[in-house]
Amino acid sequence: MSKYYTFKIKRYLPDENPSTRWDEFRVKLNSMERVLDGLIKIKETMDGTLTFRKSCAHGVCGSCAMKINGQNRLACQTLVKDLPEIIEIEPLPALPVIKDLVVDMTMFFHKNDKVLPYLINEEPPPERERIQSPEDQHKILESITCIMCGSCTTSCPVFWADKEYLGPSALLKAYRFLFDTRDRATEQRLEAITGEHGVWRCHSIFNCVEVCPKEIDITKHILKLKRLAVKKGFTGGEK
Amino acid sequence: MWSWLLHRITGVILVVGLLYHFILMHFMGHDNYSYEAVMQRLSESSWKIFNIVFLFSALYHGFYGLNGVVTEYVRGYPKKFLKTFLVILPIALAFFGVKIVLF
Amino acid sequence: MRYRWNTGSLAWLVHRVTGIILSLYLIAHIYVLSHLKDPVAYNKLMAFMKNPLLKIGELILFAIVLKHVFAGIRITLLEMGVSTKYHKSMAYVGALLVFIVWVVGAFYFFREVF
Amino acid sequence: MEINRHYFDTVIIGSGLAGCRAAIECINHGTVGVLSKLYPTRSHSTAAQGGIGAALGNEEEDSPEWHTYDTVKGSDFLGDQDAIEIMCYDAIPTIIELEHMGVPFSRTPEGKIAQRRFGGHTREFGKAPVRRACYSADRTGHAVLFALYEQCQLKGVRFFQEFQVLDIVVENNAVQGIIAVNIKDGSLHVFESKAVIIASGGYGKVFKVTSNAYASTGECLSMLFRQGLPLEDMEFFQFHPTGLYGLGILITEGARGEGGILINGKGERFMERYAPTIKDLAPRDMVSRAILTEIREGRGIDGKDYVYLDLRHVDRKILEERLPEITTFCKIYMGIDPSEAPIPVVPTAHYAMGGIPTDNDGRVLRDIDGSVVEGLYAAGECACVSVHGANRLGCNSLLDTVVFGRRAGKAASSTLKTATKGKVKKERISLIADCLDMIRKSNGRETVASVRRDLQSAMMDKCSVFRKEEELKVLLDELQALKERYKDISIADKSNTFNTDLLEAIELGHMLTLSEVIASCALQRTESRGAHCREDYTKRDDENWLKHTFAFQGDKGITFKYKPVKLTRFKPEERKY
Repeated sequence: MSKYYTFKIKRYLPDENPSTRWDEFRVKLNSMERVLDGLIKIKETMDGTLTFRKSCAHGVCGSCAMKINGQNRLACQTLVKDLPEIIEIEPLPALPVIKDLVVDMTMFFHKNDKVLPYLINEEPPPERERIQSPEDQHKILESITCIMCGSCTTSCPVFWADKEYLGPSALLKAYRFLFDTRDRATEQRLEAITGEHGVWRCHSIFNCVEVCPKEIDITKHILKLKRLAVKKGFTGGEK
Repeated sequence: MWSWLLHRITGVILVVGLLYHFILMHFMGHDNYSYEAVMQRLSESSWKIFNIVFLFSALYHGFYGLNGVVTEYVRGYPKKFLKTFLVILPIALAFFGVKIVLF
Repeated sequence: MRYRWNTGSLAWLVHRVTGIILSLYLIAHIYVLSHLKDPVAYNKLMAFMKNPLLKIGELILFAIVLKHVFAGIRITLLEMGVSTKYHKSMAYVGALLVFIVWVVGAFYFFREVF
Repeated sequence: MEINRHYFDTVIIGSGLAGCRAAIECINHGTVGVLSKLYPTRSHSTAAQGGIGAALGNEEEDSPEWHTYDTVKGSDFLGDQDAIEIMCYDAIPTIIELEHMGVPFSRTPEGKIAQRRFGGHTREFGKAPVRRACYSADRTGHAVLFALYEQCQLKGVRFFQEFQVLDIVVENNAVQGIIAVNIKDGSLHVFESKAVIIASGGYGKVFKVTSNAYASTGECLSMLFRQGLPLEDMEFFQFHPTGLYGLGILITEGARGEGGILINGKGERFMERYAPTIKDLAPRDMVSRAILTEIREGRGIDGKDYVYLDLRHVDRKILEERLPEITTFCKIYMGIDPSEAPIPVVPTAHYAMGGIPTDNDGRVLRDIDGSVVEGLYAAGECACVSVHGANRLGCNSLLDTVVFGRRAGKAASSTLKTATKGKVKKERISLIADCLDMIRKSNGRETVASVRRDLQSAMMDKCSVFRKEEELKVLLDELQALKERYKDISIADKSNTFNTDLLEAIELGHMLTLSEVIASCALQRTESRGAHCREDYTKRDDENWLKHTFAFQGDKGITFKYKPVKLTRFKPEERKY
């Protein structure tokens, strides 16, 4: 059940050549194999200079996000049998490319830092765990599955234009703490996300939802953030 | 937050206002937009209120939108310039508009 | 940059473009109207507006308004808490409604013209 | 050549659970730099699914004493009982602390941390399975890792992401610092410090079928070994019974904890024969052997080399709520829905019980007499305390990382006032630089990929679940040949920017060293204990082998010393479930 696929890969090797080019490779893959397997085969047997990130290879670490046939996806979670015979691969959009399919994620991770991405609760902790009902835990259930692969933020047309926009991933992170009943930094965090390049820049485009490898409905969470900000605005929680 | 919320509120006002505006000006026959009819309406205070609200909503909604576009797509010096421009222009237009409606 | 279009991103693009067009039209609209304080000029404009090309222009404008309105309603409903599960169907239904209202509107519009 | 020098009071290698937990401890006492060859949140801790063990007693009565007993028994009595006791009693405050740091655990109806059953965890010393594994759906590692990483950010730990360690400098019985390469631009960086904590994780990539990440290559262990430091109990490598067939992707033991059962080609629930009391929730070594025995005796599914993990009778709601991740894995990779079809599974290389020997506070030992390397600590999978002995129980690995990460961090911090700053000599740096250059310039005929593939296959064939003397001897010869081939490798990528080709070549060298240690250790232990199953010595031999193996790099190959097992409360007995 194996079949030949043509991988068209956008290459950028700064040590050799400052411009990008497209390379084509023909690889035989079986129906269970993934795009990542194809890339590894190419690197191992055809061109050792091909560079991409990889680690867990089953969609939990978020290393191998890239643009596959025009849409951001995890290479380790995309089976070749679901793709046409010609597979076009590019690095994630809108981030500086370091080499081939490797992008500089600094900017992406930096956005997270802005939303205070940690549980803040300075009350003296109880002797045992803090009590949280299953219903309350369910509120953040979807948001905690984020693996920070960067697919969402780099698929967002607003981010393409406005690099200061917090973006879906950081907003989702803000949600994860704003809706955690144990967190106490609601005001600070709302202030962090309601600036000019914050939550209001989300236009419900849903590109992030289309690409999320963990199938998180990110837009839904951002909409909830907007409603929370409005609610807090009326009750005087926000300046 | 308030600016964003106002954009949504004005949006809703515009939907209602536009419906009325269209029906009146385009679908109800010639009489409604003859000079006399228009002037007649402009002299009634309920119409004045409607028009003022309509005008301000439209300006706010439109320019909030444009401002958003500039925020996202323009960088550096032109951004500052355009942003200022997008504040002055609607004020000027509001002035023109108010002049027609009230005087 | 090439990126696959999705329902959501197309809806957003159309909404944004129509919004910009409408804002520009609004500027022109207010500016023109502000110069029409006497009957002569007003009637002259009204006569000029009878030009069939401009009538078509008005129809296009009408379509743009409708598209922007329905896309705006979709966004507002989502923001008010209508489930995002329906965002695609809402976009399709919105587009359909735009078309229906536009056809009906155009009918009345022409009836009034002729 | 330009060298970038950094100084931190404590340098931590690895940003998984153990590394981050240690960092949180150390940051209160001085500066901390954490190096990771990935982005920190990509560490393989994130792939841990099922749970983290602690006798909280939230769902039913439980005690740390029972936990201790289970762990000792699970380890086939090779675990050091004093360390196990520390871990099981520390577990409770440690988990509570994690909860306070923000780990989003699943909850009981009363709002307490929810707990589920896991293999080998029982009540009242083996009577029946107990709910002991605290979990966050089937993403426990992910949930804990993010919370710890986030706390590190809050407290101002410096992270050096995509920095690969090339050398850990130990001189005069003290750690001096480490040499690392910034993968992004190929520049060399020297980190000098008072203390170094190694938390680099496992090395499952020496096997062909593994649940481990590409990054789990174990070079830090090999770096120490090459400098004459020992590695402990390397013959014990755990194979997880339920890896997705053909891929090795982990299907958590939590699946069986929630009621999943294993069935063979005849449709029998075969674990009833191997462990009548706790059946499918027997420890992993037994279940793995049972599966492979079924397959060998022709009772695989349709006579093929896999069995089924059956979750069809488990409530769909439980699957959705508690096992969503593995449900999607099955859908994505196998195209099956576990609530409608059984999952084809086969054992997959999973966890290294052995590693860098440490005492109960994470201090790295340099001999069997308990002498330590000044300033050097290890925690997590790379370390061997040893709490897992010959076989680790499920959900004890996350516990190990946080308990001993914390202890190592505390121990390292407590010495900062008196410790001297390390000094990495220039010669040592140029040695590393030369080594990189040599690989870059080499124009040998072998490729990294082919040597690695042959290594992984050889290890899988001859040194996995079942082991035999003849096969191990053949394996050792093959490893020698592979080492020769390794000398003749060349790489295609000669650049400085993000040169993964070069780094994989270095990793392969270390994998070869480690494989040799594993195979030699497996050959010399002539008994079957826990995960180490010798077909030619099928019995456990407490008279001769109730002791830890310390492997050293000698002039003429690997030499061994032995350290007695610490027995406190529980006497070795026959291991039956």
